[in-house]
Amino acid sequence: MARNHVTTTINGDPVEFLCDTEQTLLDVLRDELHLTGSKEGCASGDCGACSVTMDGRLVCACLVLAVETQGAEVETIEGMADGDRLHPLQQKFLDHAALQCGVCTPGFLVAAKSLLERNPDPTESEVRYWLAGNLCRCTGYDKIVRAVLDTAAEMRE
Amino acid sequence: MAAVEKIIENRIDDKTTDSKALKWVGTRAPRPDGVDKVTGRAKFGADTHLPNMLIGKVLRSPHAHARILSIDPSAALALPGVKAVVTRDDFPDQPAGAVQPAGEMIINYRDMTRNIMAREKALYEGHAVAAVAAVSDRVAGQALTLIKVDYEVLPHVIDVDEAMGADAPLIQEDLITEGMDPAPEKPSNIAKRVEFGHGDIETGFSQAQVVIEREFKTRPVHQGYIEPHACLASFSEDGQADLWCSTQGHYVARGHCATLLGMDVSKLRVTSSEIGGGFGGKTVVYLEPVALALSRKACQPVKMVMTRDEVFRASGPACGTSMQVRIGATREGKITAGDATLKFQAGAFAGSPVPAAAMCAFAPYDLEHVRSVGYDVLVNRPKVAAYRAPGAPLGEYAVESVIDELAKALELDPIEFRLLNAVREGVDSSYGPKFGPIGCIQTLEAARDHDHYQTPLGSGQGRGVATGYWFNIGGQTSATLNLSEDGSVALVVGTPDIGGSRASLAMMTAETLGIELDKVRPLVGDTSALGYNMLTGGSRVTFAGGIAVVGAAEDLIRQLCERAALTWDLPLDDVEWIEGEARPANGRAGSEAPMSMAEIAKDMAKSGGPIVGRHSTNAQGAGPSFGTHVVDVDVDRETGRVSVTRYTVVQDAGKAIHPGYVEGQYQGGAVQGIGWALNEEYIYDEKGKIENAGFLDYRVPVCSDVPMIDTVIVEVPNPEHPYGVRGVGETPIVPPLAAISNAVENALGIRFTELPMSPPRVLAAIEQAG
Amino acid sequence: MRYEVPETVDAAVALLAAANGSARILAGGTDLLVQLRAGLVEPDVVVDIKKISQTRQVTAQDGGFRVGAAVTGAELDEHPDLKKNWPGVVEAAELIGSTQVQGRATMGGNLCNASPAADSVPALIAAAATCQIAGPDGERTVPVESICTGPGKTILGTGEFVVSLILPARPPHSGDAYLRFIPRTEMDIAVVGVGVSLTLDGAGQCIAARVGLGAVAATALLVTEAADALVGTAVDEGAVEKMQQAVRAACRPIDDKRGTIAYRTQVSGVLAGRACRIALERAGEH
Amino acid sequence: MAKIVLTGNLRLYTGGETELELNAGTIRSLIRKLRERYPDLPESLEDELAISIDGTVHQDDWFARIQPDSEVHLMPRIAGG
Repeated sequence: MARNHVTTTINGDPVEFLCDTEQTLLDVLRDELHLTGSKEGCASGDCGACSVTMDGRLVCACLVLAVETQGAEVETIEGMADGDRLHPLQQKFLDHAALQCGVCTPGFLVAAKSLLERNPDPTESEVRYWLAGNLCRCTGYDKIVRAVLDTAAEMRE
Repeated sequence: MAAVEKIIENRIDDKTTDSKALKWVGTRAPRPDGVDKVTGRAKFGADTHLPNMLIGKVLRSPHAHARILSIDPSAALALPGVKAVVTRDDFPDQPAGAVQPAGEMIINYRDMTRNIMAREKALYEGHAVAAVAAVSDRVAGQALTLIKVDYEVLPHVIDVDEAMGADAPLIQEDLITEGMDPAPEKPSNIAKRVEFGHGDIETGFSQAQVVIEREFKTRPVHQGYIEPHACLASFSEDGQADLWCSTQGHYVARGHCATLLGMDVSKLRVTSSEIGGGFGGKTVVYLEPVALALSRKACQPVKMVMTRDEVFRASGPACGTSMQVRIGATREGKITAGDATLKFQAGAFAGSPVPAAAMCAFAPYDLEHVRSVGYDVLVNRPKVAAYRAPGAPLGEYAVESVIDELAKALELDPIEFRLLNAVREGVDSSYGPKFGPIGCIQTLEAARDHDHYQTPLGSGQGRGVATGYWFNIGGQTSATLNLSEDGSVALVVGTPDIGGSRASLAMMTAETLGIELDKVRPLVGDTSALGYNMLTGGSRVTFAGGIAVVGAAEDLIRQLCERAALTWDLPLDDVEWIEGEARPANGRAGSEAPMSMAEIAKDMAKSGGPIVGRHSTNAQGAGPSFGTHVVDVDVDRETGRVSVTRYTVVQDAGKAIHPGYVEGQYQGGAVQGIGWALNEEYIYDEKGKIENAGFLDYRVPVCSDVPMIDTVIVEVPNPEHPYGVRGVGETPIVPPLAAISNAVENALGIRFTELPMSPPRVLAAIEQAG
Repeated sequence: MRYEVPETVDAAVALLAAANGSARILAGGTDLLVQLRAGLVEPDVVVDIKKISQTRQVTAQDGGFRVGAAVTGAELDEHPDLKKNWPGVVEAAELIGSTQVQGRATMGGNLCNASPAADSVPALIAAAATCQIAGPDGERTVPVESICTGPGKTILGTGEFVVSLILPARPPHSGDAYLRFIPRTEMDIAVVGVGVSLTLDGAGQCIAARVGLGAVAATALLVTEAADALVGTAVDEGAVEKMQQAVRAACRPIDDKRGTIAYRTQVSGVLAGRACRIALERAGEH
Repeated sequence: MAKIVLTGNLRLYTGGETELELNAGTIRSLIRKLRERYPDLPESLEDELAISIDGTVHQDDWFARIQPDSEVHLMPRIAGG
């Protein structure tokens, strides 16, 4: 069976890969490109651990066929820091102890970044609803929400 | 040596007299694994790849209960790309009655080998029946469809009360109930009866003016860690093997796997990956021995990762229960007797946490007459696994619900009623031993005095309170401090870091050594790097690991002082370790310039060679932790939806090494409890199959479901720990079930005795109440 | 499994027709990928319709809107005119899944997946929306309520697909609303969903109404009796109560893991009342 | 002599006895003496026990000291999540 040849951009870099049609973007990121920062928690779009952006839209990589990324711009957690400078959200998550086991953290960060790009001054409720697709079982969400709100406040300054 | 002991003693005094003297302990220091986790660099169970790696997949029983007549893998093996198939025939049977201590649990390996791969019967839907290793996920999946299994479907039972009935299908045909006198002659699904208590409950009830008795029923819930079970096994032709896996205890996993595969323990090296949540669910093995068996057969590395569906069908869960509780009190509010009967679903194999539940049920109360009886009952569900304070949330849900009703009947404030009966140091616990220093009263008082409890409720809202208890544990723990030539140290521990323990252990190390925190690099070593380590669980790591790292730091200090003494040509007694440097002491004070760790390290080759601080211990004296939760709810009377509007956790930490991660434990436990109370449950069809094996319909709380979770850290130091630590991870999940149920009662005037309080149940109760 | 990404409606129809039933249409993929992963569907070819420009645009048409079948929920939210005219429809589409799912999920997919609990469908039914369907025999236009025939089943024939949804022009004093019940605040499938659309006259009398009902039968329902209870009234409490009774009477739900018959029936009336009041308020504003 | 309290199901092996006095300086010695006194105690007894000496809980701790006036409780081993 012929595999699909895909040319795409991931975290600003040109990437080419071959994939089966049924392979998701998450499968290719993790198993072919070894970008394992995006996590598989459910493979059904219910946990958000594989959150990435595609052409600027927040999506679950498990709900995108890899072949659909032809010509697209994909951003993953691996592209969030700028060289050795953490994104303010990454720093605030550390400052606020907003992670425990850390497996949901990449998804939360990618999702929160997408929120702040659209809404630099979200309310607590807006943060909570925007992040409702990202499950965290360790923190009870409190410190995550605080970290996002604090980042937003700092980035507005 | 004497000098070192003195320093440690001083530090303990510092803690109790002036906590400001501590430089790291009690601060919100950055966590050493943090950057890896916010950048996606951290490697979790499924994140490792090896050259020539195969993918393993499990064929699972579609039946809740079935005899396995035959398994024919020939067609699967003939499929190109399939490298190995394993079934029950690939695991040696384990002797009957062989129980062994393995980590924290007593393990029955005869049961465990049957749980990881069904033998005579498949005992629950999702039970592993065979496994394949193939060149790709797709080929492995295709191969599964080619394995022919001939089943004889048997009647099944999933409800605990039905399973205890005389006519229930027997899950294990030869099971005779333990703990009965006389022992029953006929087999049943009741694995064990336990009883705790003291006094005479009927005498106690005869002294009561108010007696309330209720029956409760709860559904099983899953730990719900976001990372599915995952491992990578690599077996060599010479019988040596490596295993990478997401586990709460890689030493414990090593022991289980070696036993199940019949190999020398030391031939297997296990490396724990970063672990994406466990909550008790990753204290046992599922995929690991299967991946090793496949790798042994295929002579290639085999990676196995559960799907979320498999996680729900074949791992965890925590028990469902059926419980009766009766409590009596005088009109003045003194509890005269408490009696509980707790029936817990163990799943397909014996071993529910009902003993712990029976011990914890009345633990917050000082009772003269108390009895709690527990039954461990087999059903056709996955074998239960530990879930945060295993068993305690359930027994205490029932007891704390009745306590709340009593307070209402006696027209007493629920916290004051609890305070009238609460345990304090020196009181006999309901399960036996006297309590040492504990913080039960302190958490109740702090909850009562908290702004939350003092703030009037909004219209239609309800407020609930509950208190919870967990023992906490110690156990075998090792730590090594390797001094580097520049004076920085590598701290190697053997307990997987599930929520920030590298931070807390490094902080205690730096504190004891008197050095900068960033000079300590903490790592979790593999099973060959250190002596034995019990798993991460039971809230033990900051307690027992703390004792180990402080011991290793003391050992390092002793050697550093020795090198300084040799260098200065002074007796060891005339050298002391202060603020991270060796100084001449006693009459020699000031005779030599102090030597820092870096200076001693620079010349360690010349002064005697490498310096390694070590400590191995079987830590004893874990400090129990009490917590009191206050919660406000709003109930939509037309749809039955319960919304949590405010939540406060008050808990005794002993000493919070890193307050941020202590608060995180409190908050996370509370929100898991909210899920347990309101929406989480396994739903089965009439054939005994799970209908909601996914995060869509197994409803863990999402971010928009919950409010901020306030926390109050009470610190009643544990005298058995150098910094006073008790352990905090378990207790936060104990009070929420009752606290929320009590709040709903307060809002609606309806007592719920069933969990979860999902909207259909709540609306039905509202309509019934008219 | 082959992947095809046609750029015209005709090319898509040709691919679908050639596949002779073994093709699946990929719009947002939020249902299709889950079904593929679970092995529920095994198509020979996946036809991605997102490069067909008509499926990706929201355009004004005849005073109403033509919404491409593959426009995502997130994109609908960014269309102020559409939101102003059909707030209930946009809200319903936005309730589908998480923010991540919103980045992909489409109303066309939500409809053609034919789940009885699809959030956007009761709102589209209440809005009297129609579907523009392309196929080997040309185009046809069909009311939304006629598309689904049962769980997972539609009237679409071989080679046919929904290109766009048409929302009619809004008379003055109109308003719509959609509410659903889920156990959590997000991330669940609707246990009950109710869409209500109203038009009032200048005096506040209801002159037109439609009520769509989801998750209480094998397909989403248009409940004309419920609408009839409102037309000719001032949408007062008595009329709303009658409407609620009609909604409950129309329910033919099942007991399942998401809700009971009794619960769904009871709550459908509750939500119908609440949605009606919101629609009324909106009608008063426009 | 230390006061020894047997909780849970241990009474099934002791003819119903739940409290006794024994001279035992350590947990190991205590277990040996209990075995002598109650031969029915199961082989796996030790592995299934937690032992509280004056309120401090010990698990797998043979040489923990028991004072002549200690109060010792034998109870099931405690695990965790």
